[in-house]
Amino acid sequence: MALKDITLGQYFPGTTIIHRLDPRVKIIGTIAYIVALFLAKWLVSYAIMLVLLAALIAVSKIGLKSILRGMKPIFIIVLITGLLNLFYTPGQGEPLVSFWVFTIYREGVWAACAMVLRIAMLITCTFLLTYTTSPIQLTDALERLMNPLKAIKVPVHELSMMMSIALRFIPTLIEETDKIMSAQKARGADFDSGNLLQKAKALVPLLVPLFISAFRRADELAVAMECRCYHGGEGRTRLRQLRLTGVDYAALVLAVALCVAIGVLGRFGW
Amino acid sequence: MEPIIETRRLSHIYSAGTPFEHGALVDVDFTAYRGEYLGIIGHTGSGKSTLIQHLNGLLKPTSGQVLFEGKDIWETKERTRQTRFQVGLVFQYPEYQLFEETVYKDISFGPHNMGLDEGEIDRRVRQAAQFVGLKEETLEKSPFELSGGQKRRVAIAGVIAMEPSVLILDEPTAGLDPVGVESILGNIHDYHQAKNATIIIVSHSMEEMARTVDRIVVVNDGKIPFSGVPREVFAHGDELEQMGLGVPAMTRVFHRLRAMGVDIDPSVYTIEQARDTILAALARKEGK
Amino acid sequence: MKKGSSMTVVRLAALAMMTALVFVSNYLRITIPINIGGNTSFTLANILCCLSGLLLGPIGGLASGLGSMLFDFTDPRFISEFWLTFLTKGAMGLGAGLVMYSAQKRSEGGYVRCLTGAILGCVIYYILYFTKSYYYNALLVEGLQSGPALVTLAAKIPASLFNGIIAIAAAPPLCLAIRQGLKRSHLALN
Amino acid sequence: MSDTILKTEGLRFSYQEETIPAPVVLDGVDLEIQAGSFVAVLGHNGSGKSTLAKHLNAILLPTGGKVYVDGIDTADEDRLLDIRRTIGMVFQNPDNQIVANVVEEDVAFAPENLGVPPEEIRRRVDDALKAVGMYEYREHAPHLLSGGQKQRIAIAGVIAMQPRCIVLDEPTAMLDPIGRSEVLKTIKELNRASGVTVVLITHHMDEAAQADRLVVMAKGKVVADGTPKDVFQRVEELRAVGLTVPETTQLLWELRQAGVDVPLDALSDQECAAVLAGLLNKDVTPA
Ligand SMILES: Nc1ncnc2c1ncn2[C@@H]1O[C@H](COP(=O)(O)OP(=O)(O)OP(=O)(O)O)[C@@H](O)[C@H]1O
Ligand SMILES: Nc1ncnc2c1ncn2[C@@H]1O[C@H](COP(=O)(O)OP(=O)(O)OP(=O)(O)O)[C@@H](O)[C@H]1O
Ligand SMILES: [Mg+2]
Ligand SMILES: [Mg+2]
Repeated sequence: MALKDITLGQYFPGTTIIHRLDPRVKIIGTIAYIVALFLAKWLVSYAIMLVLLAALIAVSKIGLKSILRGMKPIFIIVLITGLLNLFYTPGQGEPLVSFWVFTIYREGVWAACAMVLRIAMLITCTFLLTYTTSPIQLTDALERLMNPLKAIKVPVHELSMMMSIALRFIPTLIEETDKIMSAQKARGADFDSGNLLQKAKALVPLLVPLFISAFRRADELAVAMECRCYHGGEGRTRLRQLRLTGVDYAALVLAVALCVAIGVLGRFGW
Repeated sequence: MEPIIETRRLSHIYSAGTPFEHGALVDVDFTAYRGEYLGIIGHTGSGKSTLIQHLNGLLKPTSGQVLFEGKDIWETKERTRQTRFQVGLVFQYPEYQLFEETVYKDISFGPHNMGLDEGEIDRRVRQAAQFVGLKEETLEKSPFELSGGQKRRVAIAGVIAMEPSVLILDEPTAGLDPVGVESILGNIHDYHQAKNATIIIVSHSMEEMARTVDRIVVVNDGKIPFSGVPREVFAHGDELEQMGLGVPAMTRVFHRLRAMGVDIDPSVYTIEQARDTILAALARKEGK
Repeated sequence: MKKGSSMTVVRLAALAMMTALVFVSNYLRITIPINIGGNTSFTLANILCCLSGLLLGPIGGLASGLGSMLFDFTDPRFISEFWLTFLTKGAMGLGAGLVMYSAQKRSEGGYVRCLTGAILGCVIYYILYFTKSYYYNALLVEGLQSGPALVTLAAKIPASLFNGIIAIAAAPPLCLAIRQGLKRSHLALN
Repeated sequence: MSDTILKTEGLRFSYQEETIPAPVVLDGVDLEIQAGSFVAVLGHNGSGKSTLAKHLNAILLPTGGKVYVDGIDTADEDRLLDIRRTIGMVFQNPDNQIVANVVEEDVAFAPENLGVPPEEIRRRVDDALKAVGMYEYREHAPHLLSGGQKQRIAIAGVIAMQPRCIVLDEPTAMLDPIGRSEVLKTIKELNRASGVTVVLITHHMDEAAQADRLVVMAKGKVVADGTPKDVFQRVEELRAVGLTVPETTQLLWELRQAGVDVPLDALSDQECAAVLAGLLNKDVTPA
């Protein structure tokens, strides 16, 4: 296990307009796009969605190559989905092909294409989000989007604090895991062979020190936070304010318009 | 002298093939001789930890060879495993890796993995505990309720119990008070003497190095620029300074002394040497 | 934090660290050669989700949920369902944590209690997981008819069962060992 | 003259333990620290140094006796924030004090908690980062920095709170020599230039030697207190409580044991060399 090689997310720093968009807007935009995908009924809608996505990819300067690379792990799922839709979608007209227990209808072919395209677009649009937004920005945005929930007593501040501390310590704990594994290997521990029981047993020398060290860190961190006057979310100010610019508003309007448009097209069966 | 561990043109590249590629070791030829007490110094990130993790097969060389008793440790899987038992490695802050319910069980983890029988394990655990100065009654305690210094001893005992012929320690004295430092160094010395083991010790303290080791290997930017007995190594004062290392306090004082116009040999690095040199100089003056 | 606040800073930090551990555990994969279909691998993620509840109580569900959700953020395959992951994995930690509701049980609950918690967490999780897989993944996203959707579900049973059993077997003893270590190291989680 | 910023009176403390009676960790500590001074605290492992440090800003409350911060009793819960903002704390492990994912946001953590307006936070963060020489790194991720750099970020995080006193608990224990000297330089600069009171807990005699005043603890008690020159002359006493003296003093002491008449109060390399030069040249060139 080359734990140290893990990079947090696929984020690639950049300065394109997509990178600079407010992360809140990007999240809302992505959600809007996904909703629109599910509303899309027929060719016209799909064409609009595809063109829009292509334009966004072009603007964000993500190479097609990296998109395809991101698709690799889902290839099998997409394939199976396509086939299942192809064979199992019932149709009204004459079957196009019919052999053994399989029958393929026009509807099946259409459904298979639509579904494959839809999943591919779904993944691509979320890919666009992770590629242009760091996990830190994502959690930051999520915190602010959840802010209204404070009214119904959701501990938004605590949740976001937890997420940001977690992100801060993930690399540290990965390194720690690596170190503990090496240290136990130096004492002849074997994480790579053996049967189920032996593997489960090998977890003790790894997880016990890992947990104790993690909770020791928690303890020390809590003291350090209190020393720096942390007393909950009340009366806190922030160094960095997120501010919506004209571009952000435009993007928001665009996202909403997209949903509405695709919804309307759907009603007409387009 | 007969070499016990050697590396031949050893290179190690982290995250090869990614934008974060980093060559941590470059064509390193390192030798440790049987029975010697060796020190490794180098500034942070120079590649010391990377080097020592190759010596017992925890890291695989990107290129080059690691030989233990003349044979490549990566020859077969079994050989790698055996090398891990023969070359004991104590990591930095080893007390954070304890996990068992009792000190006894923790020390016996290594011997158990070696597949020894209970009687032999028991003998080794007790002997290892003795080497590091742990009392019998401590063996039944939980390792977690011991003091920091005691935990460190338990962790070192856990490696010593495998009775390795080479014992490597990465900064074994970090964070201990002076008495703790002396006693851990004493424990290591005892093991060295009793088993005629090869000791390799990594440290940031030049004074400690000067006092304890027979030979020093300097690591800088993934290479070994020079090595030798402390006297030879500390003669490279300026170069060491440039590597961010420096020389022992006594050497600094004696260089100052010389700069003040006193005619004295500045190749002094421990307090005993300093004292004897001064006393000898005084005696000479008196004799005149 | 203010007196009377239910969440102390230590608890917040412990939950955050647990969140990070759950995240990291998603990468820790152990492969086992077994008979049901060649090599099978299990992640430590489920074990850690259970442990989160068992060690920290019901609120541990926050850590298991958030940790798994953050992991989804790093992978475009999963990001669109992050909120579902938060709920399902969160419920797992919550379920496991319910049997450790009081602080006293958290520090003294024995093996049987831990086992009950782990089973409860896993049962709740897999019920939610299959519901989610059926309605969200199969019907909504993949647009399948209910027949084939059930087939995709059936295909997931062996691996799920396997992972569930491992979590149930591994979490309780680990919980006891970790808890004892923490207590001896003067680390209190409350 | 300068006023007192920290004061302990008969401070006693023991951790709540299941084993009764709980061992006494602090056993009647009386200390008074002047504002603007630089005090080093030495002591063997487990002597109670960290426990004492945690009393100085009400992380722990005394089981017996009193602790006053700038005249405020630390047991006074209503003034907790006042106490915390007066005394900044830096701990041993730099990793476990950094809260945020970006250097400047971490430095901003304390002012944010105090409700300082954003523009003012910006100014404080920039000033603090410049003071520790880490301004160029303000947008870096902390986990990629070296130990010494992380520790300086932790110090910046405390400076941004604008405390009058900083207590550092073995801030250099986990660092290499370069990291150590960077951190020590930062601390001294803070004390000299900004007049911040510094309490430095350390195991390194050479660091302690640079302070104005040295407090030695053993088994929960203060066993020596004075200027480094005075305290380090008490070689045998220090040895008895598990400590040593800087190598320079050690050498002079050894010479003295051998019957050579030298003073023990030469701490720096330069002073020591001067003493030795005097010794060796005296006989050659009688003045
Ligand atoms: N897993 C890794 N991936 C990438 N780079 C690494 C990895 N481990 C170490 N490095 C880099 O390799 C170099 C050598 O590291 P190494 O840990 O061997 O140094 P060191 O001499 O032991 O330092 P220290 O005194 O801090 O322990 C450093 O620049 C380090 O950043
Ligand atoms: N949370 C705790 N619960 C119980 N006992 C504790 C706790 N923390 C410390 N102790 C005990 O209190 C004593 C004093 O500890 P303290 O950490 O103050 O010593 P120290 O002088 O800082 O030592 P070091 O040089 O190792 O940092 C030790 O015996 C220690 O075991
Ligand atoms: Mg190292
Ligand atoms: Mg301490």
